[in-house]
Amino acid sequence: MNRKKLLKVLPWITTPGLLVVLFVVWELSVTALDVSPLILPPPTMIFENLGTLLAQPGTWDNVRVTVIEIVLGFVAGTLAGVLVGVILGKLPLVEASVRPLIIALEVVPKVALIPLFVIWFGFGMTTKVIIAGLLAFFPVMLNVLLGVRSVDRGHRDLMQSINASRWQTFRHLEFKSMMPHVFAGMETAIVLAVIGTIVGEYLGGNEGLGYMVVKTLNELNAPALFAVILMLATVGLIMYFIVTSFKRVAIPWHESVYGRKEVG
Amino acid sequence: MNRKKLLKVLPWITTPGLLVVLFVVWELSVTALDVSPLILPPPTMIFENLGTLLAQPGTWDNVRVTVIEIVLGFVAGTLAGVLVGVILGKLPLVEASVRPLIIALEVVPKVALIPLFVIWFGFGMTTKVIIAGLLAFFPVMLNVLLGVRSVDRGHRDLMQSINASRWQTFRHLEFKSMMPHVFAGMETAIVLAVIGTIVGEYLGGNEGLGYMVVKTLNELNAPALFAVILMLATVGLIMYFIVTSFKRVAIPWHESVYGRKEVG
Amino acid sequence: GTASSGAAGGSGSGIAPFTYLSYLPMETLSVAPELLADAGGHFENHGLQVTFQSTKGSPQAIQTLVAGAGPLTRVGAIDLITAAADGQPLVNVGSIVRGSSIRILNATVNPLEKPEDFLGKTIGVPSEGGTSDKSLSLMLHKAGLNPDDVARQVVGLGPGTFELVKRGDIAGYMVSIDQSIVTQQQFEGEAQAFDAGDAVRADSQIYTATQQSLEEHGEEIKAYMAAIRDAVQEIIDDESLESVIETMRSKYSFGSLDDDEVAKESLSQSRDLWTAKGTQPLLTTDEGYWAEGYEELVSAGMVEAGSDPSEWLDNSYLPAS
Amino acid sequence: MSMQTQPTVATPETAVPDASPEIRISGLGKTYKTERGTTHALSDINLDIHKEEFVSLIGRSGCGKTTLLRIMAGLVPPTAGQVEIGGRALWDQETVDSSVIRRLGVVFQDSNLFPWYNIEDNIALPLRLRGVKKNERRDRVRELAELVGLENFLPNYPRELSGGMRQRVAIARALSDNPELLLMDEPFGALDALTREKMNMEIQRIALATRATVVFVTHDIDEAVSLGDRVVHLTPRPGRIKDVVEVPLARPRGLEIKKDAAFHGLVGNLHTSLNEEDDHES
Amino acid sequence: MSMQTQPTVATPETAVPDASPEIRISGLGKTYKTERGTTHALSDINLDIHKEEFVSLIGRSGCGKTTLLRIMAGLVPPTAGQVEIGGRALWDQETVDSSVIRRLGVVFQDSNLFPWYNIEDNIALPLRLRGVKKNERRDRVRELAELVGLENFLPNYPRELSGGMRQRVAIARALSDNPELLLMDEPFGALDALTREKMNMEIQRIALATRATVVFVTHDIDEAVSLGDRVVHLTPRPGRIKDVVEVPLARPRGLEIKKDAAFHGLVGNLHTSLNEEDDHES
Ligand SMILES: Nc1ncnc2c1ncn2[C@@H]1O[C@H](COP(=O)(O)OP(=O)(O)OP(=O)(O)O)[C@@H](O)[C@H]1O
Ligand SMILES: Nc1ncnc2c1ncn2[C@@H]1O[C@H](COP(=O)(O)OP(=O)(O)OP(=O)(O)O)[C@@H](O)[C@H]1O
Ligand SMILES: Cc1ncc(C[n+]2csc(CCO)c2C)c(N)n1
Ligand SMILES: [Mg+2]
Ligand SMILES: [Mg+2]
Repeated sequence: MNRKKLLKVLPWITTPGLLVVLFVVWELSVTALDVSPLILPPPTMIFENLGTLLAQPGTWDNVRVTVIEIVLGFVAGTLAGVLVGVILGKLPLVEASVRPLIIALEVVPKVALIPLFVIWFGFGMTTKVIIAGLLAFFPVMLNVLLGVRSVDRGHRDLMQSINASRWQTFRHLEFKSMMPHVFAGMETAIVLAVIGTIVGEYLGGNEGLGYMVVKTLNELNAPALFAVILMLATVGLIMYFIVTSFKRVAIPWHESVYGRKEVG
Repeated sequence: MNRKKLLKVLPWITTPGLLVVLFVVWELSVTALDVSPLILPPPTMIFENLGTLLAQPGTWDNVRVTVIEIVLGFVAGTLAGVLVGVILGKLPLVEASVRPLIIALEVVPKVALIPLFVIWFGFGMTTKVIIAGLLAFFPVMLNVLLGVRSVDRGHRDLMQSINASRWQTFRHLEFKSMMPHVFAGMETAIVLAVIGTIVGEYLGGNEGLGYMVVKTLNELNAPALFAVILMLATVGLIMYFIVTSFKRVAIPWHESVYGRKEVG
Repeated sequence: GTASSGAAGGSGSGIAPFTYLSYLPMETLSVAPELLADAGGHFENHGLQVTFQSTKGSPQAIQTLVAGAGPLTRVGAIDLITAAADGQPLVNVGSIVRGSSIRILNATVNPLEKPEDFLGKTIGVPSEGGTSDKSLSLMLHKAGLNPDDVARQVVGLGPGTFELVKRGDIAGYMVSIDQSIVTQQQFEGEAQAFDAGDAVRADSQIYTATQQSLEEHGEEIKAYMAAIRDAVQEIIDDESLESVIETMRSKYSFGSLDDDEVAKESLSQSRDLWTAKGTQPLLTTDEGYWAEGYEELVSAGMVEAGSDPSEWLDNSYLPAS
Repeated sequence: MSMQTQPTVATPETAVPDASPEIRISGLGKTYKTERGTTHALSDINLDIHKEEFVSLIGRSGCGKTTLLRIMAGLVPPTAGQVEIGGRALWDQETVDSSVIRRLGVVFQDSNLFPWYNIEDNIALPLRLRGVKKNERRDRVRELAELVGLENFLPNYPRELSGGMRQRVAIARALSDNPELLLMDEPFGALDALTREKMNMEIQRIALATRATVVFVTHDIDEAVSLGDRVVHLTPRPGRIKDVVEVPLARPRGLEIKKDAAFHGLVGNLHTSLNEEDDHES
Repeated sequence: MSMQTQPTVATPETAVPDASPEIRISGLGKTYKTERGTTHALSDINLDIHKEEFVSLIGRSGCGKTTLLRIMAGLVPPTAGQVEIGGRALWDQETVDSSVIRRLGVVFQDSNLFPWYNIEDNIALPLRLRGVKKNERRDRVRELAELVGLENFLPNYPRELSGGMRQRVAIARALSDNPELLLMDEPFGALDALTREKMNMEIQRIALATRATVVFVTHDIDEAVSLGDRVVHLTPRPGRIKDVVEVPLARPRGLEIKKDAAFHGLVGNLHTSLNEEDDHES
């Protein structure tokens, strides 16, 4: 087997393998050290609970709610990030003026503001979508800003030399060359949208996987808690892969995409 | 005044200016619309509270605790990120095997695990340092991994042609050319370390600015809550600027640094 | 665990370190006995040097207790019985609050005054399935109503939460005594508090240890309970409350303590709860009440039948009175 | 250095103004202002270029060749003087007459192809921006691709082409809208010597076929002489025209001119002339 | 095409083996295996190079010039044959004899300077890795910088230098450890014609001054002939030696050889010979 092919196939073999090893070691050490399942339940117990949870239709409703919130928040945050990023990217003076404020906003723990959001936007999905969107916004915006700035000088000259209008320059050049940056931002954004949604559900409302975390915690049901965390990880992973697959479709011409393809 | 100089000086004028405008508009609209100070207190009230808080030595103890946790978590996460990133970067087969697990770990809302961390590592700084470190770890690690991979081929050839040992190649080439990537990761990492510390303090223990958020929330003291949030934003901003300034000292030769200098 | 074994401790001063796990932050008068025992030197008198550690809610308090992060905590009887019936090795070593220490804030224009008023409405709870949530269910059940007829909504508690009631998004929400007083002050004439009273036996607050912590730190736990008793007694003895408030302020500062009116009102309400309006000896758990509390939970379907609740009760760590 | 005679040397400013030049550059100057001071990139440039003429522009690095071409292409405004194309002024202060721009095709040193478009779409871009219909575009692109010998690569992406092929795409794109005037800035600088020679043949063929007027910047003396009807020699700081050398050989010219004595004479003279300049590297 | 006589043509394999060649390449072959199949980059290369000889290596893009040089530099293992340097075998399977490597200096097409070190540290790098003391290093670096005319730029960073200056730094670095053998892969490919000519003069001067044996890869025929004692012409797929042309002109050679008939004859012949090869593009 060729090394490059190996690199492509390997994850599909080793990931399950490593997971199995991890779970076996975990199970054995928890049993051997007699750790209370309240603190770290053995994987068998977690999977049992996962099975029970997945058999309940209510669980799937919660998954649905969480997924919808993540997706809406992610899409809203991304769109806003692109829009603001483009505008600030085009207006360096404005950008220089607001940059410290933007960093301050990014650094402020939005978690502390969730109670306020609940008051302003209610307990429903809106609040979680807004939190997810807010967290997703920043990486996209910062990347787009960078992207707009790093349009190739020669490409700009070309557009000018063929008398392109502002809109044409945006559509055929700036937008396209910004896309890889948008996707780089989106890869971080989806992770943050997941976190934002969960924290939002954690602190308000009564549906979603974040809510299930609180509920299982309050029931002192550690195995179920871990089962929910496992579900969260799965949802996050799927979201992440959807974004990266979408990238392959949207910007097949970019190095980060065709470079990989050639490996395969 | 020259445009480039303007771009450098502008933030120091407009940021305070914008803040003043923001606060004035905020103050006036809150007063005009008769918004309850419990929902959105006017800035004057917030600053009054900020003054009171800053006059108490206990506040400064909390600031100190938070800053120490952020710094330790950030440093630990960065070091671990560099180490793991270098190792995985050097071993593509291992990296391909563990990548899905890494993404899964990144996507798991670590916030949901904080109660467990508290059980495992206690209520003290350790837990917050670990959370901050864990959040800071990923962006650094992923960037370093990328950095190790993207060492210039020609530079590698050169080192080989002058008979450099593995360690010499690391010291004079790989380490140096990795640095800009490390800093790119660190800029994200410091923001995440701040968030991680605050969330950690929020959910366990009884010191730090995050704890002050809980306290003011529980006291139903909106102006003090906003004052604490303001302090958080300031701490975060200072941390961020320290990291970017450190970059200027550490990698003066890199484009992202000297490019800026030339602007000034 | 942080506490060293042996009551007398290793140091020459004879002061033993002790970690108390609090499910509430220490900035509430709900933990006034602890605050006074600390600020008033009662812990020191009993040879203890106490560190308070706050957790986020009672489940975490129980988790950390079981994990050995500290030998003692305080949770609702509801939490203790539920977890003990589930096999957790928890022991009640003293009742502090007898009756509901939770208030349900509601609007005077759309008041909640008796259990029937709750039907068909939505009530804000701090967390789904938490202590407050369960005590609300028990209260409704005890009144012969179906708890499912009252919807719950998790509400992040903050300064402006009462706006949600004013807007009609929720009919009321659950807070601690001092928070209810502060809010009634802030929303003068608009806000009022519903008190579930002492009808529900399981709606009480219990000092909780594990079998293991009792074995390893029995002496310190005894000392702790003695210090708490002295502190509570001091609060009861100080009719005007001015002196105890002064003492607490010497070391602590937070909204409800710093405000004379709020502090006095919430301490006097608490005082009634600690003594069950003078009907119960301090801290001693009445075995009959304890059994009743268990039966309430069983009948409400929150706990499986078939356990003997007296196994989870041990009054022997209390000071002889 | 060389003793060979110089066939024809026009004075820097064409003494008798041309009756109807396609391009008239008059009194052109350009000063860049930067942090470090002012650079006089061009000063008092006067030049008339006839229809269908092929003018090579030569000079040392930094002498202002690119600046001159960029001013002619409407990319940078001059600080003095004017460029008239087909009798119309190109510049009005900082703004450029876009009806004049439409008559130009520009080829840069880098091909500047868009990696997100395939070869067909890259060639068609100027037509697309002008609103030419899809069908019409397709036919024209095929025609152009045949002209540059890339008809089999239309669906490919730029990264799948070699440097020489990419540069040919850029030429096709520049030709797509039938420019009357082709401006080329070291279009073959990045190519190896052999590919470069081939491209020189092609550009001559294309220039003749499309009857375009060409201004061709290069720093390669051989290339300048083998392609141009005239070679304009710029000297740096400030960029001025030092020489305008006529090349009295018929176009197109094959590799055989490398053995022509007149060719070598011109090359030798230009060589000497260029080397006379001060060394610019510090 | 050209009718000029060819001064001297050695057979591809030197008929009478040299008594004590500095470099002996024998039966060298290299096959790359990739996803898309196998590339025979080099096949049966035999060549002896004398001490202090200057050998130019020429050929079309992809003919294996770089591969041959990389094998000689110890960067890529051959799949057949051997390279002996000063009588010692360079390769033992995939591993390289580092005592031989120590005798080499390599200059790449890119200068490959480290942007994080200033010019002084870049030049000193090979000495530093060998553990030479700081003081000693400083003196040697100054000497080298004077040799390449950059003594005033020691504290500068690479980005502050022009392309030609950077390439001179790379040469100084390659010379720092007194190599007996200098391997250069299109070192002046990125430079403009004039700078390039100057560099050609310098490299001749340096080669004579240091008495180094030089293997110099280029695709520029003029350059190959003006620099080399011999010009080795490789043909592609698989890379083989087609011709070894001796240049019977004394070194160093100035610009005046461009007027020498023998020079033009050699250039013309190589030209023809190179153009005979199949077109390789597309
Ligand atoms: N945008 C600019 N800002 C400031 N100075 C500039 C700018 N562009 C060019 N210059 C300066 O103007 C002079 C002429 O530059 P120009 O690019 O026209 O030279 P060139 O002849 O094309 O050189 P090369 O052969 O290296 O491409 C140089 O001294 C250069 O430094
Ligand atoms: N690492 C590699 N893997 C696979 N094939 C390679 C590799 N390096 C070179 N080749 C192939 O080997 C052949 C010779 O390449 P080489 O780089 O030696 O040519 P060259 O003569 O230096 O060309 P150029 O003048 O373009 O630099 C080419 O066909 C090339 O595609
Ligand atoms: C004395 C006492 N105080 C509070 C609660 C429960 N509770 C009501 S509101 C709230 C959230 C903020 O404190 C919590 C935890 C209780 N059961 N007993
Ligand atoms: Mg130029
Ligand atoms: Mg090569």
